[in-house]
Amino acid sequence: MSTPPTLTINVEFGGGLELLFANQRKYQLSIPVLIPPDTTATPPSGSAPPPILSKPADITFLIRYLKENHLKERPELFVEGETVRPGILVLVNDTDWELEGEGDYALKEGDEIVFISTLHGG
Amino acid sequence: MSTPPTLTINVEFGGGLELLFANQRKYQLSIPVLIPPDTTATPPSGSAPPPILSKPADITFLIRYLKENHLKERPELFVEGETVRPGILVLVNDTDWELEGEGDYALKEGDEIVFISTLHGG
Amino acid sequence: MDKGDKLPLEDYKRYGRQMILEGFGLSGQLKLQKASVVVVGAGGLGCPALQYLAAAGVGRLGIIDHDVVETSNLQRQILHNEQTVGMHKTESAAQAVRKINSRIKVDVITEPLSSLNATRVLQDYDIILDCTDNTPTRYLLSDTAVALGKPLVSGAAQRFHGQLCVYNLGPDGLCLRCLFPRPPTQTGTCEETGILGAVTGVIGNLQALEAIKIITGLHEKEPSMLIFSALGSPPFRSIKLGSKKPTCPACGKEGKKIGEIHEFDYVQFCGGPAPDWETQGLTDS
Amino acid sequence: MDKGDKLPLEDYKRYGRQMILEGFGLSGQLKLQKASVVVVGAGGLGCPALQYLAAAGVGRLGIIDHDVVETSNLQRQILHNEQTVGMHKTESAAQAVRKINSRIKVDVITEPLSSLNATRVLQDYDIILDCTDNTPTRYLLSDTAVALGKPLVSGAAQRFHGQLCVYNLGPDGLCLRCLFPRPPTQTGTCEETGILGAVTGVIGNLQALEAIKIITGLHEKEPSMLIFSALGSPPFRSIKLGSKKPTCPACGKEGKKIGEIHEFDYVQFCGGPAPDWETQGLTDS
Ligand SMILES: [Zn+2]
Ligand SMILES: [Zn+2]
Repeated sequence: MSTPPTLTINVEFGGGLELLFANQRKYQLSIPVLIPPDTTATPPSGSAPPPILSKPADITFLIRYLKENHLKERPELFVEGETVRPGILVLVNDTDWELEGEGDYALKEGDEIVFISTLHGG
Repeated sequence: MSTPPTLTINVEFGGGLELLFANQRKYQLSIPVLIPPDTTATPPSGSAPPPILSKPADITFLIRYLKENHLKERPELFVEGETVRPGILVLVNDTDWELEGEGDYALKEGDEIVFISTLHGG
Repeated sequence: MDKGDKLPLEDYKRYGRQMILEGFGLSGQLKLQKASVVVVGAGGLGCPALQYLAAAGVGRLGIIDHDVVETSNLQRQILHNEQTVGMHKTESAAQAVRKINSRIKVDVITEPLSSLNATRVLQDYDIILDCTDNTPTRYLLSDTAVALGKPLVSGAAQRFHGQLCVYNLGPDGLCLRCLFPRPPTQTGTCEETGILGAVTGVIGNLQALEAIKIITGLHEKEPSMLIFSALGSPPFRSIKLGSKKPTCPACGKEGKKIGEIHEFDYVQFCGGPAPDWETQGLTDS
Repeated sequence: MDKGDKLPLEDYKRYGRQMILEGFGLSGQLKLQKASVVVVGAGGLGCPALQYLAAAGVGRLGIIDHDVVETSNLQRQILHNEQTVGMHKTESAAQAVRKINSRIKVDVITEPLSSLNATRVLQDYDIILDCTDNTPTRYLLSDTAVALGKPLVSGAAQRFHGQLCVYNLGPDGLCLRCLFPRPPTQTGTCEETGILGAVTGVIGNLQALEAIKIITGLHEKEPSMLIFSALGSPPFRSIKLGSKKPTCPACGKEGKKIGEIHEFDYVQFCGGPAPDWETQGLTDS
């Protein structure tokens, strides 16, 4: 049985968010190119029946994927519903995700996605 | 008569060197892919007999090209012989050119070459 | 306070090294002399910012803070010292600033900033520097800067990290609420986090620099945020930001705004001032 | 001066905000307390560097400079002030540093640094900060740092630009001559260039930060140079540098070195000390 195609992206955490992710700042992830429209974040495994893959993996998927696979503590400091909690900046290749379609941005091979917690101290 | 193939590179000056180049910090240049082994920096023109093109354009060529086409004043502050004068850092895509073969580095499409004058003030 | 378009001979000597910069000149120095900047927070960010604003010759500086100097501040708040422990930070900082430059006007504002006094206190200044240490005041400053139409140079620092962003600069400049329409839900704790002094120094210093660029007309006004991580490699990252959002509850277009500004956005739940539930209507004036 | 592995209770209060940082702790503070840093040049870079080194609790600071404070320094050299104009910069800076932190040892070295005294003067310190304003002294400091096996945190600032690089850090760390085997040919003029105060502030501040990272073991030791341009977008750029070069005339391998170190590399042709042609043999000791 063939493995679904994947793409490699780089994820980085900053501003303290790395503390929620085992204090590891950089992750290189292999994620599926296509995901089911109502996908769970569990990566498709070889033994399960293949899901219907119809939608490109987007940042909303990535957020869920990170939460379910790499987030180690206090999920409420990272996610709120289907998106990041207020005060977290999401960057697509050094550009605010607002300019790229936010959660609907379809991930591309080699993308660098950065999650940065805005700071309040002074 | 066909135009020789060119490549587009980005050149940037910093640390004060831009003052020698009409105070313009960034240049986008079209330079020939291949140059004659003993090329002059004059870009091959359509009317002259085509030179024998045998060597990829490298940074040594670029330095001469910049000197002859864009340098506006005090050339001794930019070049010394066939290379840059001591105290100028040359970067190939944000890496010291030392690690890339210095003057012999063959330019590639989209390369970013930065010339930065090291500062002495404090 | 307008001294016209002349500079005393003494000032040529004092500010000459910056006046000979291209794009600066006499006109740049006169702009600084006529400018007023208010620094909100005389702590880790405010101290270095005040220092370089004063040294550069900004004509009038406001210092807002209601805390007193504590020993634990001294590892980073470099205008305060062992002798000024116990003094109001505003007084301690003003003393240091006057020593750096006796010829500028320094206003000392030792009262907690709230939605009741923000407009009154901030309206006299050309530029606002956010050197505060809490989210509610950051929202209050952003909303007030929008209402007053003034640029807000915002700095933040925590642990090994720092951030810098200029809000509400020019007609297209975004505000804090364009990025984050509502404040992060407070997690209930306000415990102090670690902070390296030199990190606040770098950011506070850059805040002074941004203010000087805005005053002298050297600012390119591209919306961006600078992210600093002292242990990162590379340590600095610049982020492209968009323009002002029509849907922003603070600076957006009337009729297109989404979300609301709540008075409780400005309240710290751990020791801040008691909320005043009478809304101030800072959103549009 | 070794106080063992204990910290007075007072110091927990004073330095607590940095001691709670991950990777810092009590051991980090003790390392700072036992460390010594020499700052060469008490000008635009040296002032902010000294300020944050003192505030962080570095146990011993050396200040080297032979100039006196002038009015034209005040737009950026923020440890000096109107009252200290005419005083030696070392004394003026030491006075300010002691005010920030009375519990650290401050050495005042008011003599011109030359190849005759460099080894003697610098050998007592763990880390050297190059906060000077001229190329000959930069080469002297680099060669001496190599000979003494000490890290050199080098800063430079001019006009709107700044640069930061750590030389000779660890066994593979490159030196200034690895990058530029010989000094730029001097163009004969030493006219003063313009400089924005906040630019020297940012770089000097970052020099203190690098020194603190090295002392506390937080430095990742990747060779790189940070380039700052106050008007640039982005303002910071990090450059990957190579390791130490075997052919380097200063730090290279015996038998592989190319080029020579000349005594006149250390001489300023516009007002520096008279050359002493007796070579010091700083290259290898
Ligand atoms: Zn807005
Ligand atoms: Zn070397």
